Amino acid sequence: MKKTAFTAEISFHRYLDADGDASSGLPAFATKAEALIPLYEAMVLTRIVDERAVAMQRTGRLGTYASSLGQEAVGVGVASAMTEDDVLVPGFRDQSAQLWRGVSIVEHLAYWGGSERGSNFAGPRHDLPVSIPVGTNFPHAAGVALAFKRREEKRVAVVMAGDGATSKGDFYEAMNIAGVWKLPVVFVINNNQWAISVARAEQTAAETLAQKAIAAGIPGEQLDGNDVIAVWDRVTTALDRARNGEGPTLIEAITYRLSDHTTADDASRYREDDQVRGHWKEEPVARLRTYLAAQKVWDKQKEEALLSDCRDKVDAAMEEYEAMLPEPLEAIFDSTYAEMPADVAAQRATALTAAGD
Amino acid sequence: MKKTAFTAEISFHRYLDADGDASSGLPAFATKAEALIPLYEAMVLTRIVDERAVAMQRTGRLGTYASSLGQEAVGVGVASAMTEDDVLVPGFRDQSAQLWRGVSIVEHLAYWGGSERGSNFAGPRHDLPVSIPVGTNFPHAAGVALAFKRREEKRVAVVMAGDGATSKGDFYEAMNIAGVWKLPVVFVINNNQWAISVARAEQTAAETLAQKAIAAGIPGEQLDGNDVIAVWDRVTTALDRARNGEGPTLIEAITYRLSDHTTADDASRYREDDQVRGHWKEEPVARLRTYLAAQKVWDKQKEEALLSDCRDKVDAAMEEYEAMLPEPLEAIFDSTYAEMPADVAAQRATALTAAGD
Amino acid sequence: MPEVTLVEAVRMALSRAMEDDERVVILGEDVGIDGGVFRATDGLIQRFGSSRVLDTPLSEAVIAGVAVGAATQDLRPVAEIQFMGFVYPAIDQIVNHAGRLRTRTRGRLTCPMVLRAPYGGGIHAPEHHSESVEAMLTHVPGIRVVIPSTPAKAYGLLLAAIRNPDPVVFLEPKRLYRTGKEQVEDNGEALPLDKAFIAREGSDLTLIAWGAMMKETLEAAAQLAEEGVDAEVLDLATLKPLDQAAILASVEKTGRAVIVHEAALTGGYGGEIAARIAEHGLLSLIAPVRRVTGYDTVIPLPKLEHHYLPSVDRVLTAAREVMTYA
Amino acid sequence: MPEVTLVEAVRMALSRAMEDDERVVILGEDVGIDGGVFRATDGLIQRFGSSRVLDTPLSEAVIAGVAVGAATQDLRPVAEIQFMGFVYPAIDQIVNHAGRLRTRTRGRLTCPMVLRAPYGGGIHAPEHHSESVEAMLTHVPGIRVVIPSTPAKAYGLLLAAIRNPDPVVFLEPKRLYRTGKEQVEDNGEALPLDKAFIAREGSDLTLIAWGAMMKETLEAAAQLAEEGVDAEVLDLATLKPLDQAAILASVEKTGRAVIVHEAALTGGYGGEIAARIAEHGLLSLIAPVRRVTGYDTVIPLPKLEHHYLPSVDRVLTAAREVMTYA
Ligand SMILES: Cc1ncc(C[n+]2csc(CCOP(=O)(O)OP(=O)(O)O)c2C)c(N)n1
Ligand SMILES: Cc1ncc(C[n+]2csc(CCOP(=O)(O)OP(=O)(O)O)c2C)c(N)n1
Ligand SMILES: [Mg+2]
Ligand SMILES: [Mg+2]
Repeated sequence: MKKTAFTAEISFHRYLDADGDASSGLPAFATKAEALIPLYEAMVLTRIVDERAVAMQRTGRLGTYASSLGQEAVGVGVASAMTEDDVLVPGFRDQSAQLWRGVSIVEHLAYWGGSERGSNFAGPRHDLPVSIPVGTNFPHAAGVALAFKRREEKRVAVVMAGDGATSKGDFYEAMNIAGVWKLPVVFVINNNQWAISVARAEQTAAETLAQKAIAAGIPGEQLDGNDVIAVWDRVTTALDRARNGEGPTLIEAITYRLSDHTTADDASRYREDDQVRGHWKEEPVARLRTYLAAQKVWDKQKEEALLSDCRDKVDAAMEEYEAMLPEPLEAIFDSTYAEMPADVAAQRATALTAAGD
Repeated sequence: MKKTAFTAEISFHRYLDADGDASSGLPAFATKAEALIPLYEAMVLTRIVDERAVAMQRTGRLGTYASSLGQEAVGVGVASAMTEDDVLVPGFRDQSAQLWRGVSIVEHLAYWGGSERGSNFAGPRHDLPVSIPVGTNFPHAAGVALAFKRREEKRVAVVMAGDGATSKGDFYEAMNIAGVWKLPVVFVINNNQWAISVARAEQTAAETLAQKAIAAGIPGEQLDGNDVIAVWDRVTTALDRARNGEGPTLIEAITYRLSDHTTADDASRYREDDQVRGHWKEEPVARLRTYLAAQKVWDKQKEEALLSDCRDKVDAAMEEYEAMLPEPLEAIFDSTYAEMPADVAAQRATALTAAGD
Repeated sequence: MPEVTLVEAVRMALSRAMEDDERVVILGEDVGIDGGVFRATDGLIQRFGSSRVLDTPLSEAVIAGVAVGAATQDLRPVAEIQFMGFVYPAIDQIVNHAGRLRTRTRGRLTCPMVLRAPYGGGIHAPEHHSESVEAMLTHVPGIRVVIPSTPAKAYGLLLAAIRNPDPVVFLEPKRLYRTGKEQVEDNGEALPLDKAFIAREGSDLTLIAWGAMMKETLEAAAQLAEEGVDAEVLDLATLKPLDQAAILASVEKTGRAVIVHEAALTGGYGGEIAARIAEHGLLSLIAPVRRVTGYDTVIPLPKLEHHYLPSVDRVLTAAREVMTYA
Repeated sequence: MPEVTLVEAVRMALSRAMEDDERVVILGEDVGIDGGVFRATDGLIQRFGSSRVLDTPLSEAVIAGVAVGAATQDLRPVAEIQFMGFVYPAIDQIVNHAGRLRTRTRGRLTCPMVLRAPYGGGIHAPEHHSESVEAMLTHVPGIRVVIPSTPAKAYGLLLAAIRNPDPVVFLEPKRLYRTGKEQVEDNGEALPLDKAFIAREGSDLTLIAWGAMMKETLEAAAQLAEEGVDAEVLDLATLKPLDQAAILASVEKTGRAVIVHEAALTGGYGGEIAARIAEHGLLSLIAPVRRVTGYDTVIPLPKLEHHYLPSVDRVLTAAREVMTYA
């Protein structure tokens, strides 16, 4: 005897296509085109921040840096759908979400410039800082959500990571526990097709990353991550589900990493320029601009004003960043523990002596 | 725009139902009922080994022991479908498979009696030993399969574990790498409904465990693990696929843990006797006996002969086990490294002195 | 005052902490209806409900990671790893997150969590159920590592661990879970998390141990007393941060030190202690610092395990030997 | 004889091993077409094909576990962990399987694998890219832990590691990957995996270091020579098994020891070394054994990192201080 034990389906969502055409319909929030302008502005700001940061790295003023070029719609769509009370659990390429939520450009630069102060940000104080060890932030989101659930707060944890991160056991274990405990979490995967040099198809035989949700018995879906409207809309739905006690959702946002992996990488070693050029035609900023222009809420003048405003902001931030006084070396020791153990205190003294203080 | 990105279906397989009825059809190998007798005998042998081992533990002659009561069909079905050249990567409740493949009862008792010699078994020398840290054996199977693939050998790695093990990241990571590298592995999950006190429904929100294969983009299916014919048949198909270079398969065999988790456990703390009694009606040995009897290839006399033969075998093994001379304490040191480092040699001398040698 | 075993004292502390602080939640494998495989959490789910006592799926990495995440948002998770041999998948979260959160956010976020695990050998357990790898954890900045050796210490130290604003790894000597009882008052009083205890005062040599090995060490001290040797016995209790002052004070008095632990010698925590003495107490040393430890081999299965674990005799041999120096 | 950097020497050894032995395969993240993020495997996939140089998915646990499984079936896997800060998920397999397989099967199965990882700070890297937790691994029975400090040692030790019938963790000082060149002949000659090297002979004090810290240590020794102090410098190279004899022989000669490592002090491998001296070399000691190490804090991000890593000055301070004892 053979029977069907289970069936599943994964859907794909898009409103705004690569040509900026939204004629297949829009969700309510986006029907007034003006509503999209803040999202557009945030995407442009992120792009300029990234551009400058890469330039700063090249001239030795910043450490290794991971640009989000071409993936700005994911973070902006996610963050704009969240409330301030929700908690963002970012990866290392989610500056667009962090900036939207209130992390300042200076803080962002400070972090990538090599100072822990960048993670002591004024943005939502309850948000988690950048997480470098890939995949390790998924369980945090489940833990954050557990706190919300325990206190019966209508808040949601949103965790972001890349396609590579979906290969880590942490991803699966976190989805699984969130599923069985019905935790208010949204898992957002920025599938930018590359994990450094490892292409999406070498990362997993799964046809979609969204279907990995099926392993945890939770809903999963795929969307065009270059369409900020789709991101906003589907994340909003997932947040609502989570807030209503219906549990977690996995969202796979399909994008493309238009830049090198980081400033330490040279992508020409492992991928063809042609492929990259092809994907430039789908990038999120231009398509939204095309749409806004077609809707007559955006024009060249506004664009120029925005660009110059963004550049000013970034210039000011860069200046502030470069003017930051170094932390005293005591900072290495002072927040290791709430109460400084004798050993640490002794070592602090040694370090001060060694530094000639 | 919304479209379907992916669909999946998980099937469930059974030939022999709980009443020993196979009227819905049988695979070719099982049409001659005699062919099933060796499987039946192996299941009975395992049951008697377990029964005696539990009794030995109760009287202090064995360590903590994990009976496979009610799950004998899984290991027997799996092992009988494999070739000797294949490699078994067992968990800690897969004695039925190990015994079939050639691990002796004495070796099995030696291991659970607390001697490493039990893992130096005469059975297939290339098989892996029992793996206690749950989930850690999944990656080994992928590694074993990598060796086969590298050498273009038509051999398969078969890894066994429980429902609880499917919650470990290792399970997912191993399926994922096996999927993307198309490795010759069969993943067999004995879903006995419990991971110590944690019921299957608390382990994951996934409706089936078989669907977890979808996360790795590999085929998964469910079968009645109390039906040794279904186990044999579906594992054979999966082995064929693997041997033909078509990659891994996940098989979920549904059983029930009729015993306590181990001799250290008291299942009455967390589950109702009623539930257990209900599952006794589905256990694998009785249903196969019923079928064989109905097919006129088995009768009371044969049953009694088998039981007494199994008891003799186990008695002899117990005697041999109890007569085993202890290993010299040097054994602690002698196979830690191929070449003994000076430190270990010095410590070996210390230990010998301490023991008064 | 109730007479309790060590595991009962653990349970008493957990109950008390949950009673006192709503933010305390317990999570781990089989901690709920089963009460933990050693019954350390027995009755807690009945008393505090399944929103505070959570059976997890079988996934140590996520147990630790969930605890980290929850701790950042004002819960006080007490996570259980069923046996120390299964702690390895949790180490990533302990090193890369738990121990770092405070300093990497310059105090913005903190990680007040406890990771409990029974550790050690001597209970004739299956493979992988007898490990003591406390040394690996003592190397991790930002955390505390605590090992009680008596019911009273288990109670007071576990309360302290749960109340501590930083992550604490709390390792319980499962061999001593039920071997002795002691009067422990459930008075909510915590013990300090940076102090070693003098378990026996003496003047001739210092024996330093912790956890399960306190048993053999104290027995050895009693035997030495009969031989006219007056051993001081230090129970480290909190391994990290190390109470260096207590060690040095004792060695200054006695001039001789023997360190006892059941973990393998090389890279074991005895090395750290001996190093502290060699660095800061050298001038008071009369004799070489000896370590009586498990060997640099895998801890054997039960049939040979007794040869591996430091015995009273091995402690005595080392103690007598250092006494030959004068 | 080619002049090569340390990372080139690693690549040379990998090529040679693959050339010599069909069973050698390389696996890890970005080891294929990218040639590794530090280019340690550059060109190997072109030369040996994608069935022997395997890009893995991003999963450290399975990288280690696959290596274990493959090693049991007569492959010789060389697995790469991209940075040591990401090694933690692999530790479960190293401790619970790689180091145990031989002894737990009484020699039936073995685990001839190498786990390579770049380690250490000083390259202004992002968070989690500067760790050196070699001490955690030195505590694991059944494995070897090796850290080269020069191109020639990288070549000879890595060849030895790959040929060794037991698991070897091979940690590469990434700070030295390209800082200097040395003539290294690709002659297939391995170096011993249980010997320390005398990097500089001397008679007044013994400086003990390994890996990247050899740089500061040798610089300190040169400076000390100018001050009339003749330091012997030991490069441990193989941390486990420890070449205790070499350490004791040197300390016997000099009477003074300073140990240098960049990992945190507490639970660092310096403790083990100091303990060996305190146990077996006490009578030759003229001065306390000093450790110059990273602090018991998280290694800071680049802006403060230089305060954390032991400097030549800190080594000098310790050396001069021990020289005050006579
Ligand atoms: C656990 C871990 N392993 C390896 C690395 C090194 N590393 C940094 S980013 C990266 C690739 C990540 O790919 P993906 O998840 O797709 O994110 P993306 O970089 O594309 O945003 C790797 C391997 C890491 N940071 N963490
Ligand atoms: C990694 C790990 N964590 C915890 C344990 C303790 N433990 C032993 S068996 C078991 C439950 C296993 O359940 P399952 O995988 O369903 O196998 P079953 O016992 O039902 O055969 C647990 C938690 C372990 N052995 N390994
Ligand atoms: Mg990516
Ligand atoms: Mg089970």
